[in-house]
Amino acid sequence: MKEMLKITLSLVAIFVVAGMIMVGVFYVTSPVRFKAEKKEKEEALKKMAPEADVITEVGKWNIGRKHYDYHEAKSGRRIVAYIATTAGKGYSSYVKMLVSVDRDIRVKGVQVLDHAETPGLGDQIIEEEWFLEQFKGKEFSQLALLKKPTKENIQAISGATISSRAVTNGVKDAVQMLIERYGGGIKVATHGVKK
Amino acid sequence: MKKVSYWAIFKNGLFGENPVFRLALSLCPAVAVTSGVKNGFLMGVAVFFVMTMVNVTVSLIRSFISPKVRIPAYMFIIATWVTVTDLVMGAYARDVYKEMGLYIMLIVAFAIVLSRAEVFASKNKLIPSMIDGMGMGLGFLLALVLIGITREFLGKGSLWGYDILHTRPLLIMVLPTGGFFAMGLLMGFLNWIDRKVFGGTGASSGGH
Amino acid sequence: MEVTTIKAQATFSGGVHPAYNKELTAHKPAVTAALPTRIIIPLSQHIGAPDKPLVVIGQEVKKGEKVGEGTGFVSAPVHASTSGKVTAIGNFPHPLGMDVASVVIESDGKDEWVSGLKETPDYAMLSPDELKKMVSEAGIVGMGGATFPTHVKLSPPKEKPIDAVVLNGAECEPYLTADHRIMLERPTEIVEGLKILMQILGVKKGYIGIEANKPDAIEAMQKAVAGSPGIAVLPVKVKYPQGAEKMLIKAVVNRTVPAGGLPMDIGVVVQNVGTAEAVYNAVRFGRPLIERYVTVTGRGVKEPKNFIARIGTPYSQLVEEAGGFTDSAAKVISGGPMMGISQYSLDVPVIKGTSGILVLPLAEVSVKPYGPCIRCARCIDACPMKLQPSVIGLFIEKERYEDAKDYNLLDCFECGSCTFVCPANRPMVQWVKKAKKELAKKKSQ
Amino acid sequence: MEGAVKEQQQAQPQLIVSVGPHMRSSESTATIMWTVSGALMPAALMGVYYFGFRAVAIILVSIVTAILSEALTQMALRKPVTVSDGSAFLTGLLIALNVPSSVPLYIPAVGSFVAIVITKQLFGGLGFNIFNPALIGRAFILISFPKQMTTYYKPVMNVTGMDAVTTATPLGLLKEDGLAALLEVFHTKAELYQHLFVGNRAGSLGETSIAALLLGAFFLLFIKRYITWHIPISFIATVGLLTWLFGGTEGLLSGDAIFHMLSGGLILGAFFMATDYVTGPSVRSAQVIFGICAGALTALIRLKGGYPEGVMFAILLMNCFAPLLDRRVRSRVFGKIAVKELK
Amino acid sequence: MEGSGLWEHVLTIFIASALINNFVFARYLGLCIFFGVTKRMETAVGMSITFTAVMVISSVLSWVVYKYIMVPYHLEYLKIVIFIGIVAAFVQAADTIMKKKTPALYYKLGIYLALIVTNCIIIAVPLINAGEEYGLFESIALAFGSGVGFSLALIIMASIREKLDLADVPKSFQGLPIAFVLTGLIALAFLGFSGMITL
Ligand SMILES: Cc1cc2nc3c(=O)[nH]c(=O)nc-3n(C[C@H](O)[C@H](O)[C@H](O)COP(=O)(O)O)c2cc1C
Ligand SMILES: Cc1cc2nc3c(=O)[nH]c(=O)nc-3n(C[C@H](O)[C@H](O)[C@H](O)COP(=O)(O)O)c2cc1C
Ligand SMILES: Cc1cc2nc3c(=O)[nH]c(=O)nc-3n(C[C@H](O)[C@H](O)[C@H](O)COP(=O)(O)O)c2cc1C
Ligand SMILES: Cc1cc2nc3c(=O)[nH]c(=O)nc-3n(C[C@H](O)[C@H](O)[C@H](O)CO)c2cc1C
Ligand code: SF4
Ligand code: SF4
Ligand code: SF4
Ligand code: SF4
Ligand code: FES
Repeated sequence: MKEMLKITLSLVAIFVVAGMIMVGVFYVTSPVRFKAEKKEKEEALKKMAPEADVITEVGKWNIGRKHYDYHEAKSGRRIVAYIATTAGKGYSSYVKMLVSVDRDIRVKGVQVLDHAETPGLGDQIIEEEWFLEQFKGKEFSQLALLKKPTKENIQAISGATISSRAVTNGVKDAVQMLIERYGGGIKVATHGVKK
Repeated sequence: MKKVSYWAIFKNGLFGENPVFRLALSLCPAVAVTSGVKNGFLMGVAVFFVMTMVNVTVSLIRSFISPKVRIPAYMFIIATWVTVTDLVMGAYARDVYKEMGLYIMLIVAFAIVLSRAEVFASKNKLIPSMIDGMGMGLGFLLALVLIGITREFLGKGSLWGYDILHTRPLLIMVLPTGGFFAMGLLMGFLNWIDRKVFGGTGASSGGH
Repeated sequence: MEVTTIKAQATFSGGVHPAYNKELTAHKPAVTAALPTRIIIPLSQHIGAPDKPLVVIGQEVKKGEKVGEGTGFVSAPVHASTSGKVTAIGNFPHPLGMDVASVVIESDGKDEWVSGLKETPDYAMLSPDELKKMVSEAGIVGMGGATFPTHVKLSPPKEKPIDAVVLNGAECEPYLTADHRIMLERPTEIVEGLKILMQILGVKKGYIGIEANKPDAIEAMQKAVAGSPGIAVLPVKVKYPQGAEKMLIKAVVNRTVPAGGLPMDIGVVVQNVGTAEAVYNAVRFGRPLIERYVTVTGRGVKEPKNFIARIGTPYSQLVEEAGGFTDSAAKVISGGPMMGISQYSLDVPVIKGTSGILVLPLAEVSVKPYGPCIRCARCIDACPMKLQPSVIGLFIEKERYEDAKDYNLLDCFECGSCTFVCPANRPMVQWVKKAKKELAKKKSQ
Repeated sequence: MEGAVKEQQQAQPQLIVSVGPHMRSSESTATIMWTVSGALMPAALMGVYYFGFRAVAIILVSIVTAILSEALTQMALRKPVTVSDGSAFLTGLLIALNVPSSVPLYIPAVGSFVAIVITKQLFGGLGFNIFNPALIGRAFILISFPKQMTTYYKPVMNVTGMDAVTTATPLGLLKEDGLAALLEVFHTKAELYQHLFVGNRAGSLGETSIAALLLGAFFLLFIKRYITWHIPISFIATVGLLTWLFGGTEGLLSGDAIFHMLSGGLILGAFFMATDYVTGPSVRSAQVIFGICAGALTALIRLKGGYPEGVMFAILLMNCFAPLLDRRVRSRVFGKIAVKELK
Repeated sequence: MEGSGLWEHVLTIFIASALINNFVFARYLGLCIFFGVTKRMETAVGMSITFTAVMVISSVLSWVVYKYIMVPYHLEYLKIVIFIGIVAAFVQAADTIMKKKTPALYYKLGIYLALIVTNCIIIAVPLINAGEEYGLFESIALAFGSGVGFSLALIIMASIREKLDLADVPKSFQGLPIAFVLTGLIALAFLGFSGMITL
């Protein structure tokens, strides 16, 4: 009996001390982590519209069952960009991205947030800088992936066509959504564009 | 117990009973996080920390805990230190954590940690236990760095993220396949050195 | 009779097609070998316990006199094959390899038969037991090579009723033509022998299976069986080991001997054609088994020939009578090239199971080393027992006999087809023999 | 008389004693390997015809590297050097036939090295490797040098021709851009099949000319009988069946089985690589299972996978399962069933 | 529509975790056990059964605890301690119950139970479920798929290693090194499944 009591007590003591350590560490680290996460997100957004001084989330949108959001970037009172999170189906993962467009809904920039494409193959969408660079200034109708050199449209990375398509499709979906919300008079010409 | 020098205890973890190459325990991270040196190193640091702290804690409370419940108690202690590591890395080492957070958490299940607590720390005083934990942790770290160097250099032509070759000689080395190759070839190579140079048995005891 | 040509393709699955080389001797009538001066009669010429000698050194013996007698049921007596004086009893070389207790008789040149041999022209009136006794007394053993005492085969247990006797005239071993010649030269005796066998076993059906490459023998046997009810001659496909009894039964009566079982399990007894002839001689004339057909052949002898040779005749004499060695002679094999046993010297005597003496020239002796198994599956296709010799070989190579047994090692009857076809030259048969020994050793421990 | 016998004994030559059988068939490992290599020669020659001098260089480099790797590893391991058995030659040749004509020469060399050293010698050498060395070599270089390994040239049909134009393989076209794009290049189905059959299309060196491959396969199947129908036919038939069932865009049964059977490395793989004795099961019934599964995997990868061609991975995956098949499917021992029935 | 989407997702998760993201060949989990028990086929089969069962049940338990206790009370940061506790408690309970109720089964599989707690894949399943915020059926699909995939890996590996026993592997590579290279080759073959499913 005494033995049992001793065992229980010792275990409880360990639980209490260990629990205290964990709780203590959690209280120290969780604000740090929270802030870091927030800052990461803000920085990512900021990169999409460096001239803006406030970026605010204004809504949500869906691709399939997944939810994404979009933001307005303002410099002073003036909207300088719309930024949307989006994703495209790639080789082995969904490629998650941020897409920013200017007031004419031309692409300002694309940033890949997260993906699990094959290192060396699919991850060239990040490593090959020209690939994301070529989206700049494109309007919706130009967002078509081609497997040959092109200035007009988007050129696929050879050996990573599928990942390239993931990016293109993700961007296209986001731009289309933004056109629907902000585009006013811009026509969404879907015919003749390969998806 | 015969007096063994601290250095001998320390060295044992590094070479004689290297957790990865010799005891063949905790192999998953040895492959999973070693596509780059940096990740391997940080994983090694995490394990080093956990092992040292676990050994210290277990050694401190060893007289106080009943042998009947020692395994659950050790598990709990390990889980505690892993949680601490996880929280700390989650807050201060964000980019690495994103890539290998899962494996940091999995330290809790590494047989090497529990087995050192059980085999060594539960029977030894504070200082030797700490040294054993450090030796083992460092042995683990060294192994991971070694594998990381091999894979990152061959796979990406870089080390610690710094591009050296400006080409990627053997992409496959950063994929799972390449990780297994690197492990197998390194292990075989080390066995060969052990047999030829040190006249050892050159055998890895395999598995759990 | 109901012999159909379709049956000519009857066979089993598996097997191999080595070059037969029978043309060396097939057309040559058997000649009676000269009377040797010295005859060696091994006391062990059959499967089972060795005989104990019935004579002492210095004793005079007559042709056909019993000189050794069996000690158990599975045994057979041995007889003097000429008249003369016993000059030695001791260990002498034997074609199966080791030295074996033997009786040596110095011939007196008279070649006198022992008195009291009983002729029985009306043998058809005798009872099975009386006939069996005569077969047993005559020392008849399987002459197809296995040398299993024939009277034992003729005494199946009650619960295994026999309904067919198959005579084995396949002679699938390359080079050998002894059975071929005996079928050409003594067809009636063979058929009479078969009838005696059928009478002993009380069966109505008899078959004679002959490989289709011996049309003359098939014809001769067909003539001999004409008018004998219940007996048929069946041509079977030319393929080694068509003559192995399980394969012959499959081809002739289309029954499958269970693995690990015997022909009698499915109601069949198989005997070699030579055995049948010996049975006839024993019953009709009371003569014991003292001579047999022997083919001396191969490109290592000058004049390949068929002989009728006395048991106990030294190989050296037969080789001499066949013109002697050619310059390139390199290997002497007792039996055929597939299952025969190579000999250290020519001092060994012809025994009851000696169907041939094959002398190969150097060019035909394979001395290639063996390599790793490339898993080509040729051996699996070739194995008449449908074993996996490749796997069995790999296990035995690593001395894992139990695993080899698990792959049915014990069903292997060592025909050598697997080794014959193996491109990597792997000595499966040798390994199988070794493994069987090791397993037996382990079992007896 | 006694003396005469003695004399005669002395005249006897030294007899060779060995265990039987004393006759052996004339086949050897070397004849088989060299003959299979020979059977690949028509395909190799067509490769040279279509892709020019580069093809010769690639073939030479692959073979020489394979043979050197084998010899050097065997020396290092202090084993007898057995390159004359032709298996390393064959592996090297197969690697060459499995790469596009545009690859830099070090790539097939790496492939040969990996094939021989890591896949074969490390596992104990000829007869013991688990995986098809040539295919592991190819998979390894495909993953390591994806760009070079997926850049195909149009045939030039001129041995010294160098000014090649890159293009997609027919399977790649179908996968990436659909049937319409394929027909844009080849005009009609009949013309497409014809090009596939003679080999005038983009692809690896040795896989394009179905006619040349079938010639070699016919030789091995019916003349030499070195391979049997079990694996290749079940393999190809399964691919045909499944692509016909599921390969179309207009529902079931609308797929183009002929196209799938003639394109990619299917014919090369099914007749020359899936049939590798060492890395497949050896019992015939297991070989049929092997072929069907490999066919199903090929169809699955081609139709659903991220990669247009499936033969290589299908065979490698089935190599994984071959030991399991060997373990489960054994030959039916003569008379074994009868025993059960008796009991 | 939503419903069928869910089942499709469940099936996708199952196939992905069994083949494409196979724990051993693509995610590098469970390697110690993988190398440890594949020397013989019997142990590999025993381990496969035990593992799959424990994985499915403990992931359900963990899911319940996570969803109804940890999330409401914001205790997610304790997931390591809690999950390992659940697994350990469940294994202990299974051990005791099996010993009592089905001694025959316990005799066969009991030894493997003891190995399970210090194995990273058992704990990885609930951690992944929590990280991906999977629902109950998705969690089960992941656990079962992973179990099936792991079993497949164990059985293939055991059959190959049995065959490898007969081979003349260079001395320094015997045992674990060659097993690693072999796993690498199998992983290379399994890349054939890659790209089939996007999660
Ligand atoms: C193991 C493996 C991994 C691959 N990973 C990717 C990938 O991450 N992204 C990608 O776009 N293609 C990947 N591919 C290649 C695709 O399957 C496909 O061949 C390629 O995208 C086609 O591009 P191309 O038409 O430009 O050659 C991979 C192929 C293999 C065999
Ligand atoms: C591979 C092999 C081939 C055989 N070939 C023959 C043959 O051609 N003729 C023959 O009479 N016995 C042959 N035998 C022996 C038979 O299996 C069987 O023992 C014999 O026919 C029985 O008759 P016996 O007792 O009269 O010799 C062969 C045995 C084996 C193992
Ligand atoms: C192109 C070519 C090259 C050959 N080179 C060799 C060789 O280097 N070594 C070799 O043993 N056989 C070689 N052969 C095969 C031989 O002609 C022969 O078939 C083989 O060596 C069989 O020998 P064995 O059965 O006596 O072992 C080659 C065949 C061809 C078609
Ligand atoms: C019919 C046949 C097919 C073969 N196919 C291949 C092959 O696809 N790849 C290869 O490396 N070797 C092949 N070989 C050669 C040999 O079997 C191979 O190198 C062994 O796997 C090495 O142990 C083949 C051999 C034969 C007889
Ligand atoms: S080897 Fe053949 S002849 Fe000899 S005993 Fe066995 S089955 Fe009979
Ligand atoms: S093995 Fe010999 S004795 Fe038997 S049938 Fe064939 S040739 Fe005749
Ligand atoms: S014939 Fe020889 S090489 Fe072929 S599988 Fe049989 S043992 Fe192996
Ligand atoms: S020797 Fe044995 S294993 Fe070989 S073929 Fe004959 S019966 Fe089959
Ligand atoms: S570390 Fe994953 S099983 Fe050991």
